[in-house]
Amino acid sequence: MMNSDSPAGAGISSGFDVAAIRQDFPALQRTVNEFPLVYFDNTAATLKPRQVIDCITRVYSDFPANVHRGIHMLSEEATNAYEETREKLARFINAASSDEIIYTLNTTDSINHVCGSWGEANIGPGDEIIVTDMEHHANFVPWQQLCKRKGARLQVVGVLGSGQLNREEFDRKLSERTKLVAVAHVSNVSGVVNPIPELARQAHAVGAMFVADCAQSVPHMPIDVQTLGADFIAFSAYKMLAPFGVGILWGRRALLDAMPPYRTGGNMIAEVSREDTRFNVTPHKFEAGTPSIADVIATGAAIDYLEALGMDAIYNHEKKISRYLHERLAALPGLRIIGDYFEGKPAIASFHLDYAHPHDIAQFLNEEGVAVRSGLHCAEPLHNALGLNSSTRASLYLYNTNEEIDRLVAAIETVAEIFA
Amino acid sequence: MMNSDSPAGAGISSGFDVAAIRQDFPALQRTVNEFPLVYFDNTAATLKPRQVIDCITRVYSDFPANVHRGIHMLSEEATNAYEETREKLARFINAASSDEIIYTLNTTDSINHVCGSWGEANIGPGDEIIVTDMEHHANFVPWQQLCKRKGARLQVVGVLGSGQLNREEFDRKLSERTKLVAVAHVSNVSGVVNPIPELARQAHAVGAMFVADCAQSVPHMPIDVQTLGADFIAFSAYKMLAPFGVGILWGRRALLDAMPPYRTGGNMIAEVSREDTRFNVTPHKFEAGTPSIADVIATGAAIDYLEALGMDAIYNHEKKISRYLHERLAALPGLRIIGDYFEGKPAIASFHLDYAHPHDIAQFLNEEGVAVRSGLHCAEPLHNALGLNSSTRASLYLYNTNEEIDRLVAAIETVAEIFA
Amino acid sequence: MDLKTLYREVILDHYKQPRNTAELRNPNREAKCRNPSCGDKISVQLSIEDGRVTDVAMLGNGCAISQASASMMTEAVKGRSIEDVEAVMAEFSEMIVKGSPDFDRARLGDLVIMEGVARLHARVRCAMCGWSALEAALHDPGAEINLDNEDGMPASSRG
Amino acid sequence: MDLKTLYREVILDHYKQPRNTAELRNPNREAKCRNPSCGDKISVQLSIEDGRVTDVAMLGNGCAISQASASMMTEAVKGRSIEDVEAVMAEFSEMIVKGSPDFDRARLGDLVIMEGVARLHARVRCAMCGWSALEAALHDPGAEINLDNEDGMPASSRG
Ligand SMILES: Cc1ncc(COP(=O)(O)O)c(C=O)c1O
Ligand SMILES: Cc1ncc(COP(=O)(O)O)c(C=O)c1O
Repeated sequence: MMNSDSPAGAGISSGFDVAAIRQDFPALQRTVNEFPLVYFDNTAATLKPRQVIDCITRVYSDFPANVHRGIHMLSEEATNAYEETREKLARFINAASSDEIIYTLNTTDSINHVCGSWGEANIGPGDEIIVTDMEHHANFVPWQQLCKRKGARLQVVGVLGSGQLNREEFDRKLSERTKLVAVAHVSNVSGVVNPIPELARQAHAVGAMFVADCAQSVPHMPIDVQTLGADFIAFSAYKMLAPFGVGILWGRRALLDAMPPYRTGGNMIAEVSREDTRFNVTPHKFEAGTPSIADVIATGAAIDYLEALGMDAIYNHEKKISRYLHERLAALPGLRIIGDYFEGKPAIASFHLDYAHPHDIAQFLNEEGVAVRSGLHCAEPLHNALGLNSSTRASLYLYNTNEEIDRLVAAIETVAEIFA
Repeated sequence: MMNSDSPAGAGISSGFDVAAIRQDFPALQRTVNEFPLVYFDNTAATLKPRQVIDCITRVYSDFPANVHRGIHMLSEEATNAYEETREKLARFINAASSDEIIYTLNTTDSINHVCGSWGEANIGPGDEIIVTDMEHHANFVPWQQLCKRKGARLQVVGVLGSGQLNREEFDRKLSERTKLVAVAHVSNVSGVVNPIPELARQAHAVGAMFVADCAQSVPHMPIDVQTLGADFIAFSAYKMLAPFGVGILWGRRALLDAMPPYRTGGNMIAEVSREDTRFNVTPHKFEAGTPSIADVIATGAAIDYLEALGMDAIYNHEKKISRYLHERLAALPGLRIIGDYFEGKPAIASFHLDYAHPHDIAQFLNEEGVAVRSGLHCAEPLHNALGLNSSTRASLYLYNTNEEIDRLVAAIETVAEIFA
Repeated sequence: MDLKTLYREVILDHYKQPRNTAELRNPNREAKCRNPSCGDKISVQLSIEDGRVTDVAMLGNGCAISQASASMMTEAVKGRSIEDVEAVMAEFSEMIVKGSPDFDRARLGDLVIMEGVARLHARVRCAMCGWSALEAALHDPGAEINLDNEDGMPASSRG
Repeated sequence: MDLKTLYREVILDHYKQPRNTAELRNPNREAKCRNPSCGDKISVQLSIEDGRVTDVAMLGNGCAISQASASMMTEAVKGRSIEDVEAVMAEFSEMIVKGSPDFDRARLGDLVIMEGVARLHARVRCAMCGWSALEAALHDPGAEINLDNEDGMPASSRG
C-alpha cells in the first residue's frame, strides 16, 4: 500500500550503481563553501532518500490521522500503513512475529525499556551485569544506574590494543552471578564487530539475558535475529535512511509477554477502572500514547529502499569503501586510527592526529566541505580506556565513494599544512 | 531561520479567514465516497498545513543531520533550528526560560517523566495522589500504577451530572497527605475546562505538587504558565498542527533541576566513567539519545502558523463553531451530549444516540465523509462514571466550519433513518 | 454490497432480534470476550454433549456488527459437532480477519453474507467478539479474552 | 576573516605558545571547566590581592580555540581589578555567546580579534571554557563547571 519508488540504484543491469543512488539523496546536492558536500557523519545520522521524504509528505497530506483503528478512512489508512511497517521490520531482521517489534523513540529508549522493565523486575543486590568499555553511553549508563539503584555490580570488560573485546576478560567476568550481558554488535567508534552469537551462547550458559545494541549493525549488514542469539536488540530508524523519531526494540515474544510495561497511559491498556488496570498484549502494552506515526510509516519506505538494493550488496559496497578509507588514512603521517583494520570492517574510522585537536580538525574539514564528527561520540569509557580525550570520526554509508575519501584525505592534508 | 510562509488566513484585512486557512491543509482536499472530507477527529490528531509539511521536507532535504552541536554545517543548521523551537515553545506558553521546555515523545511520555522521576523519588507509603474521573488514561494509569508500587493511595475525584468536576469532593479529598494532584486542563471527552489556577492554589496550600494535562488546552486557547499555576504541564505537538513524535513537558526550573533524569544514555550526560556518571543540566539531562529532530523543527513552523493567526482569534473561532455545534446536536431527537454546554466550551461534543452504537454511528458518518471517533477515547473511568459503554466524539479545530457541522447533522439523520 | 445494504439486509435483522439470547440453565462451557475499543462484552455459553453443541447462548450487548455476528454464530454452531464448529470458526476467521477470498463458502453457509465486514478493518474486532468468546469457551473455558487493539485477533490476556 | 586567517593570525600563536601556564605557588582562587563534547578540561588559578588579580594561570589542554581563548583571557585579566575583570567577562560573553555586535570594543581590546569565533556556533563552548573556569574561580571557587551541551553557557552542575 505504501510501496515507494524503487531506488534509482537498483536497476537490473547496473549492479550497485552508486552514482544513480546518489541522485535519490537531495542533501548530496548541497555545497559547503562552494565544495560539494561530503557527508561522512553517517554513524550519527544518515541522509534521507526522496522516497522516504515523499512518503512523509504523503502521510501528512493524505492521512495525518491518529492510529489505533479509528473507524474513519484517514485513521484506517494510517493504522494499516503503521502496522505494515511492523511487518516489514519483522521480515527485515527475520523476527518470528511482528508482535516482537516494539516502536520506541530511539535506541536509547529501547534499551531503557529493557532496563526499566526487565531490569527493574529481575535485578537485585549481589547480581552482576556485564557491559564493555566500547559501549555507547546508551548501552552503558542505564545499566550502571540500574546497578546503583539495585545494589548490583557492573562488570566492565575492557578492549585490547587491537580495539577488539578482551575475550579472556569477558570469560573471567562472566559467572553464575551474571544476570544480564549488554554488548554493542558494532562499535560506533572503532567499527569492531563483536561475535554476538558466541557471547550470547556463553551468557545463556550461565543463565544470563543478552542485549545486543545493534544501532550500528542493522543499517549496514544483513541481520537475522534467529541466528544472532541475543534476547533483545535495539536500533534506530534514522541511522538507516528513515526519519528521526523511531527506535526499535526487538525481543523474544515469551520474554516480552512476561515483562511489565515500561510507560503507562493510553493504548497500552485493555481495561481501566478506578481501582486497577489490565494491560494490552505485546507489542501494544509497550507503546503508550500516540507514536511517531508518520516516521514509522516512512521507516517502511526506508526498508523498501534498503531491500531493493539488498543488504548484502550494501555491506559489500561498504566493505570496499572501508578498505580504501583505511588504506588512505593509514598512509597519512601522524594519523592513528582507533582499532586495527580487519576484513569486513564497517566503513567507520575514528582517528587522531599528532598535531591537531579533533574539534579543530572537524572545523577545517567542514571548511573543505567534509562533514565528520569530533569528540567522544557518546563513548567516554572507550576513550578513557584508550587514554584519548576525544577523536575525529569519518563514517560512511551506501552512497559514499572513493572519490569522497580522496576529498577527506586532501582536507586532512590541509589541516597538516596549517598546524605543522 | 526556519521561518515559514504566513498562513493564508492571516491576511491583514481578512480577520480570521477560514476559507483561506483551509487552502493550507492538503488533507481537506480529500474526498471520502465522493464527499469532501469533514475532519472532526481533531482531539485525536489535527491535520497539518503545508507550511509544516514543507518544513519537514526542507529539513530532510537540506540538513538531515544529528544535533548536539556537531561541528559540520548540516549539524549546526539542525542544532540551531532544533533549539530555536525550544525558544518558540517557551514564548508560546510564556515559560520563564527555554530551559524549562523538555522534548519527549508525546503527552503520555511527558507525564511518565514526572511520574518516573519526581514521583519515584517523592512518593511513599501512606502518601496520596489525586486524579479525577475525567482524566485521559495518560494522566490516570501512571499515577495509579505509581501508587500501587509505592503503597500510596490514589484518590479519584468524580464528576457532576453537568460534566463538571465535583469541587466539593475535591476539597474533601485534598489533605495534608496529598503529595500530588494531576488534572486535565480540558477534558478530551466532555470539553470541560477545569479551573487549574484555583485547584493548583489549593494543592499548593497543602504542599502538593500540581500536574496539568494540557494536551487539549495548549492547541486551542492562549496558555500562560506563569498564571496557570501548575508545576508541570504536558502536551503533544501533533494536536496543534505539528508532526507526530514530539511531546512537551514544561516544569518549573527549580523542580526540574532537583529531579533525577528519567531515561539515561547519550547526550544527557556531562561525564561518564566506569564507576559513575554526572548528568547534564536541565533540559538536556531529560533528553537521552537522539530526539525527533525534524518533528521538533517542524513544531516551530506549527507555532509560527498558530501565532500568525493568533491564539485569541483561534479560540474565538472555536467558541463560535462550538456554540453552533452544540445547538445543532442538541436539537436532534434521541441524542445526548456528555456534559452541559457552557460559554467558551471548546468545540468538542461527545454524544450517544438512543438507537445506535457509537461504532455503527462512526461507520455511517464515515460513509458520508464525516470523520469522528467512537469508543472510550482513552477515558474509561469517565465512561464508567457516566454509566456509558462508549461514545461518539466530534472535535473541531481552526479550519472547521458551520457548513461542516451541517454535514455532521445530516449524516446523523441518515443513521437515524437506517436504525429507526 | 454497500454499507447501507449490508446493514439493512444482514446486520439489522440480527441486531434487533438477536437469536439465542436466553441464558442456559446448565452450560458446561462459558467464556467472555471484551472489545477494549468500546468496552463491549459478549459472553458465550455452551452445552456440550457427546462432542456436540447441543445448546448455545450469547449474552451481552454491543454494536450492530458484534451483535449480529454473535447471533449468526449461535445459529451456525447449534447442533453441530465440535469438529464442525472448529472448522467453521477457522473459515470465518479466514474470511473476516485475513480478508482472504479463499475461504470455504460451502462450510460457512449463510455466514458468507458477513463477507462485506472484512473490508471494514476497524470493525473486524466487532465481528470477532462473539467468535473469540466461543473459541475461548472451547479451549480455555472461564477465560475473559480481550481483543487486541490493532488487528482484531483475540489476545490471551486474562483478567 | 576566513577560518585559515583566523587560525593563522590569531589562534595558532596562543595555541602553540599559551601564556601564563605556570602553576601558581599560592593561588587563592581556583576552578575547573570541562567541555563534555570532548572531555577537555581547563583549570584557572588566581591570586587576588586588594581586589585585584595579581597573578593568573591556566592549566590543561584542549583544542586550539579553547587554548587560545584561555591564554588570551589570562593576558586580559592579569593586573586588573575584579570589577574590570567582571566587565571584560561580560563583554566577551556578549561577543562570543550572544554573537551580538553590540559589545564594548574598547573594553575588550585585543580580545576583539576572537570575534570570528562567534559564528562557529559549535565552538562557542571551546572559546568559553577558560572563561567559565575564571568566572567559577571568582564566584564559586573550587567548582568544576560543565559546559552545557547545546548553547555553550556554563552550567552549574558540580562534581
Ligand atoms: C487530555 C489528553 N491527555 C493526554 C493525551 C495523550 O496524548 P498522547 O497520545 O500524545 O500521549 C490525550 C490525547 O488524546 C489527551 O486528549
Ligand atoms: C552503537 C550505538 N548505540 C546507541 C546509539 C544511540 O542511539 P540513539 O541516539 O538513537 O538513542 C548510537 C547512536 O549513535 C550508537 O551508535
